Amino acid sequence: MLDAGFFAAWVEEAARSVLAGKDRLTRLDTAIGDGDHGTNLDRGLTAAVQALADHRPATPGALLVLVGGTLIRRVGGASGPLYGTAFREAGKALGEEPEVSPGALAGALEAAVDGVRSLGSAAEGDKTMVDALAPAVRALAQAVREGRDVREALDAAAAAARGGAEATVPMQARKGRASYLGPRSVGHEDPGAASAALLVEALRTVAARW
Amino acid sequence: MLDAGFFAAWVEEAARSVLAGKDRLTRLDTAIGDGDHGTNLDRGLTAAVQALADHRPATPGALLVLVGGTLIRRVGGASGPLYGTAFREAGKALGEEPEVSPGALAGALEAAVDGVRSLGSAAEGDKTMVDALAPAVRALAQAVREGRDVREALDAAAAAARGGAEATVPMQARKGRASYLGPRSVGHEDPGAASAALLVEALRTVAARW
Amino acid sequence: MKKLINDPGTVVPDALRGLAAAHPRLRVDLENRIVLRASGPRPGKVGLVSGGGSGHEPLHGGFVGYGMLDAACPGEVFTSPVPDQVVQASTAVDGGAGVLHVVKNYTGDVLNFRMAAELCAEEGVEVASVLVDDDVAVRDSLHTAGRRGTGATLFVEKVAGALAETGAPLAEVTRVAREVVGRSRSFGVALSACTVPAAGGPSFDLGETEAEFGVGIHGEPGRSREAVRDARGLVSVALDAICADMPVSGDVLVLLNGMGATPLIELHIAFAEVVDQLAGRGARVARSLVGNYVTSLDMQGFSVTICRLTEELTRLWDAPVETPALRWGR
Amino acid sequence: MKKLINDPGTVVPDALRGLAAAHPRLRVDLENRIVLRASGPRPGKVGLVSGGGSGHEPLHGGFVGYGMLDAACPGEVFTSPVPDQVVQASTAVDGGAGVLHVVKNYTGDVLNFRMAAELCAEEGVEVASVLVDDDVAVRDSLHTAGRRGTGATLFVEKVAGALAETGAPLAEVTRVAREVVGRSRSFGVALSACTVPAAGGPSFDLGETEAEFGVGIHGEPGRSREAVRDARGLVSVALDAICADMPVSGDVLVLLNGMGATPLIELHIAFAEVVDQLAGRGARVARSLVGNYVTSLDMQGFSVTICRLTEELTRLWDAPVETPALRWGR
Ligand SMILES: Nc1ncnc2c1ncn2[C@@H]1O[C@H](COP(=O)(O)OP(=O)(O)O)[C@@H](O)[C@H]1O
Ligand SMILES: Nc1ncnc2c1ncn2[C@@H]1O[C@H](COP(=O)(O)OP(=O)(O)O)[C@@H](O)[C@H]1O
Ligand SMILES: [Mg+2]
Ligand SMILES: [Mg+2]
Ligand SMILES: [Mg+2]
Ligand SMILES: [Mg+2]
Repeated sequence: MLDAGFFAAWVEEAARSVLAGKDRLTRLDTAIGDGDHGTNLDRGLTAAVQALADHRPATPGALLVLVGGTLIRRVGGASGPLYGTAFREAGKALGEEPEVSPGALAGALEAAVDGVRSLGSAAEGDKTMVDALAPAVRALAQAVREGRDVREALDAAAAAARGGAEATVPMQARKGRASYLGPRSVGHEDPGAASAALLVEALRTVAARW
Repeated sequence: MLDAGFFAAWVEEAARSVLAGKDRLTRLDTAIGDGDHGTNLDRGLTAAVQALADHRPATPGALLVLVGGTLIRRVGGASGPLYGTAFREAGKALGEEPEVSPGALAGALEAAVDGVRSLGSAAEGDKTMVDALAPAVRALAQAVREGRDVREALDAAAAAARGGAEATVPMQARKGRASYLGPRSVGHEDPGAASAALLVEALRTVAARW
Repeated sequence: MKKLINDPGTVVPDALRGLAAAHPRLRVDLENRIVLRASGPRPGKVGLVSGGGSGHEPLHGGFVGYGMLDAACPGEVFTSPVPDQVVQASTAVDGGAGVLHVVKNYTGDVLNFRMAAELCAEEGVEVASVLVDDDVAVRDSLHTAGRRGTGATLFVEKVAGALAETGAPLAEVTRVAREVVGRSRSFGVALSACTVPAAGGPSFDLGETEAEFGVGIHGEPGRSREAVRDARGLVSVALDAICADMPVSGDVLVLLNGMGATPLIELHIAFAEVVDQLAGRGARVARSLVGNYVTSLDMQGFSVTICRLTEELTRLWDAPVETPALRWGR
Repeated sequence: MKKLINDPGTVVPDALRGLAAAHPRLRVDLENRIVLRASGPRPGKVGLVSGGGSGHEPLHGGFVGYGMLDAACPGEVFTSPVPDQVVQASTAVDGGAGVLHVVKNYTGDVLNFRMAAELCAEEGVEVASVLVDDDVAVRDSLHTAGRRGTGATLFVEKVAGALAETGAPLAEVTRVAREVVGRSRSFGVALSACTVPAAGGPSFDLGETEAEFGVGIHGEPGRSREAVRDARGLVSVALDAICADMPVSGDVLVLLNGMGATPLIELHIAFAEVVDQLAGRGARVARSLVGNYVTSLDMQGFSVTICRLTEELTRLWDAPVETPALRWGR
C-alpha cells in the first residue's frame, strides 16, 4: 500500500506545505537564528520534487535515499545535512522492498531520528528538530504496536510532532544557532522543530487521502 | 564713535547670534546643501572671538582684517573664504583710522560685498549670500546719503538683508552647492543669505545699544 | 527593503558574476559556485579551502589568491555551502600535499564540511580541518554548539596561507592554523540589524538609543541589548569581554572590523580607541587591519578581534599576500 | 543618530588618530591635519596634493603613498580644508619640481585651494591645479558652479601619481591629470540619505520605494526622486546619463563605487550589470575597481565612473601603487 508513489506524494505535499509556511519558518529563524530556514527547506524540497520528476526510483527506499541526497546537495546550512541524513537513513532502513508496512515505516522513521541525533548530537530538550521528530516517531511506533491503522498512527505522530514543536517555546537552546542567544532563546518556537512538524503533518495528510 | 570696541562687540554679537541660529542654518543647508553651514560659521566666529580675546587690534580696520583672516584659516567650505574675504576687504577699506564714520562704514561694507562678488562671481539672483549682502549695503549707503544716523541706517540695512534672504526662497540657485539641485533648489531659503542677514542684524543690534 | 540587487533569489550567482568580472586573477566557477585562483593548484603545496554562507564579503572569495586561500565555497546568504562545493574545490586545489579546510564553527558549516571531508577521503584527497571559534560572546561548553567563528577566520586564512605557500606539509599548516585560533578572540557590537534579502525585513529592531552587544555575523541578536555608548564606551565593552576570556598583553594583531554598513571614518575612530585602551591594558598593537572584512550584509556595527602574536605568527602575517581584499608585499 | 563616534565635534581628529595608528607608512600631522607619506618628499618628483571635506574615506588620506598622493588635507566633515592645510602640505611635499593640486569642483574646494595656491606662489612653491568635474548629474554651464567632482578623482590621483613617480615634469603630470578628467564621467544613485554627525539627522528622507538619482557625495538631494528599481534598472539609469554626455566605446576603466553603507555583495551585483550593459553598448571593461572608495558617510547607494582609456592611461593605471586603500604591483 505504501509504495514509491505514496512517498513521492509525501515529498510533494511536504514541498507544498513548506512553501506555504516558508515565511513563518523564516520569521521563526529570524527571531533566534539567521532568517534562512524557510528559504533553505523550500529550495531543498523544490529540488527534491524536481529530482523525482526527472527520475522516480521504483522503491520507497531508493526514493527516500534520492530525496535525502538531494537535500544534502542543495540545502546547505544545518538543516540540509540533518534532514538529508534523516531521509537517507529512512530510505536505507527500508531496503529494497516495493511496499512498506506500518511497522517498517515506524522503523524507518526511527532510523531517521537516530541519524539526526548522531550527526547533530542533539538530545531532546536541546530545542531542535529532534524535539518534534523524536516524540512523533515514538507516537507512531506506539500506535503501530497497538495495532492501529496507518492513518490513525500518523494522526498520532503528527499531533506529537506539533506538540513537540510547541514544547520548544519555553526551552533554552543548547544546539544550533539559537544556542548563541543563551537565555534569550527562550520564548520562541524552534524553526527546525516547526518544519519537522510540517513534514510529519504532510505524511499524515497524504496517508489520509491515499 | 564706531571704534575697535564697537567692531569687537559686533563680532561677539554675531557669534552669539550664529550660535543661537546654528541649527536653523544647518537645517537650511541640509535642504539644499550639505548640512554644515551652521557648524562652519559657528566654528569660525568662535575662533574669531577667541582671536580678539587673545589680541585686540587697536583700529577697526586691523580688527576686521584679523577676523577675516581667522575665518579663512578656520572655516573652510565656500563660506570661509567668502566671509573671510568680506571682512578682510572691509578692514582694508577702513585703513588705519581709529574711528569710523557712517559713510566709511558704508564704503567698507561695499568693499566687502565687492570682494565676495569678485571671489565667488555670484550676481544678485544667484541665490547666495550676495542676495542678502548687496541690498543691505545699498540700503545702508542710501540712508547714509540721506543723512540718517547710523542706527537708523543700520535698521534699514538689517531689514534689507532679511528681505534679501527671504527673497532667495523662490530663486533657483546658480552658484554654490544648491545649484546642483537645479529646479529643486526653489522653495528654500539660502543658508548663506540667512547667515548674512544674521551678521547684518548683529551689527544693527550692537549699534542700537552702543 | 531597498537593496542593490536584481532578485532575492539570485543574489549569490549575480554577485559571483561581478566578482569574476572584477578580478581576472580569480577563476569563478559559476555553475558549481567555487572561487579559485586562476593560476590553478601548485604541485606540492597544501591547498587551503574555506567557505561559508554569503553575506560576509569580502570573506571568503576576496581572500583567494597568493598567500591565502586556494578556493572559497560561497553558500546562499547566511547558509553554509553544500558538501559538493567543498569536495569539488578540494579536488581542484589539491596539489598532492593535501587540503586544509578552514571552517567557522557553526553547526551548518561543521556538518557540511565534515560530509565533504568524508567524500574527499573517498576520492583520495587528504583533508585536515581547523575549526575557528573565536567569539567570546558565546559561552563555550561541551553541551552546546560552542563559540562562533568570526574575525579570526581572516587571521587563520592569512597565516596558514602564508605557511602553505612555503611548501610546509599539511600537519604544519594545520598546526599553525590551530595556533592562531587558540590565540585569537573576538567580540561584536551592532548599532543596527541587517536585512537578509530573502527574508525582506531587518533581523531585529533596535531603538534609536540601543545597541546589541555580543552579536555574530548572521544578524542574530546578541548577548544583550543595552544603551548605546560612544566609540570609547563600545570599544571598552568589547575589550572587557575579550580580556576576561583571554589575558591580553605583549604584541597583538588587531582586526577592527566593520559589519558592512559602518563607514571607514567611524572604524578609524574606534580603532584609535582600541589602540589607546589596549595600551592601558599592557598590550601593544603591533599589526592591524581596519575595514569591512568579515561583514554581516548591511549591518551597522563593528567587531574587534585580537590575536596574541608570536614571532612566527608575525612573520607569517607580514608575508606577501595578493588577493582581491588583502594585498601586500608583492 | 547612532554612530561609532565619540563626539560630533571631534570626528575628524579622532579618525585621523586611528588612520595614523593603522598605517605606519603614513605620517599624520594631527595638529595641522595633513596626511603625508612617512618617507617624505623625493627630490625632483612632482608632489601630488589633494584634499576635501572628510566623510568620503578612504578618499583622500587612504590614497597617500607610492604611486599616488604625496599628501592629503582633510577638512571637517563635508567641508573643504582651509588654505593653511594646503599650503603646509604643499611645502612639505615639494621636492623642487612643483606641486599639483587635485581639486574636486566645489565652490569651497576651489576657493580654498585657489587661496592656497596664491600663498604657495608667495612662498616660492610652484603649483598647478587640476579641477575634477565628472558628475553628469549636474548640468554644466558657464553661469553655474559647474559639475561636481566625484569618482574620477580617484582615477586622476592614481594616473597622475603614477606619472609623477616616473619623474615627469609638472606640466606633463598636469596634462595627464586633465586628460583623465576630460575622459571621465560619473553618475550616482542613493537608496538612503547620510547623516552628518554635527547635523544629527538624515540629509533627506526617502520612502521605502524611492531612490534619489544623480546624487553627489555630500548627502545633497539628487537630480530627481524616483521609484527604486532593481540593480539592472538602476545601473541602466546611470549608464544612460553617462553615455548621453560622453559617447562610450572601446576599452574603459570603471569604478563601481559604494557610497559607504552598501555591502560589497551588492556592489558586485551592480558591477556585473555594468559589465554586461556596457558590452551591449559597445564598450569593454578593461580595468575596474569595485568597492567603497569615494563615499558619503553612511549613505546607501552607488556611483559609476567611466574613463575612456588610452594606451598611456592604461599603463599608468596598471603602474605600481602602495597606499592604504589601493595597492598593487609592489
Ligand atoms: N545540532 C543539531 N541537531 C539537530 N538539529 C539542529 C542542530 N542544529 C540546528 N538544528 C536545527 O536546524 C534548524 C536551523 O536550520 P537552518 O536555519 O536551515 O540552518 P542554519 O542554522 O545553518 O541557518 C534549527 O532550528 C534546529 O532545529
Ligand atoms: N559663488 C558663491 N558666491 C557667493 N556665495 C556663495 C557662493 N557659493 C556658495 N555661497 C554661499 O555659501 C553658502 C554655503 O556655505 P557653507 O555651507 O558653509 O559651504 P559649503 O557649500 O562649502 O558647504 C551658500 O548658502 C551660499 O550663500
Ligand atoms: Mg537559519
Ligand atoms: Mg554647506
Ligand atoms: Mg543559515
Ligand atoms: Mg560643506
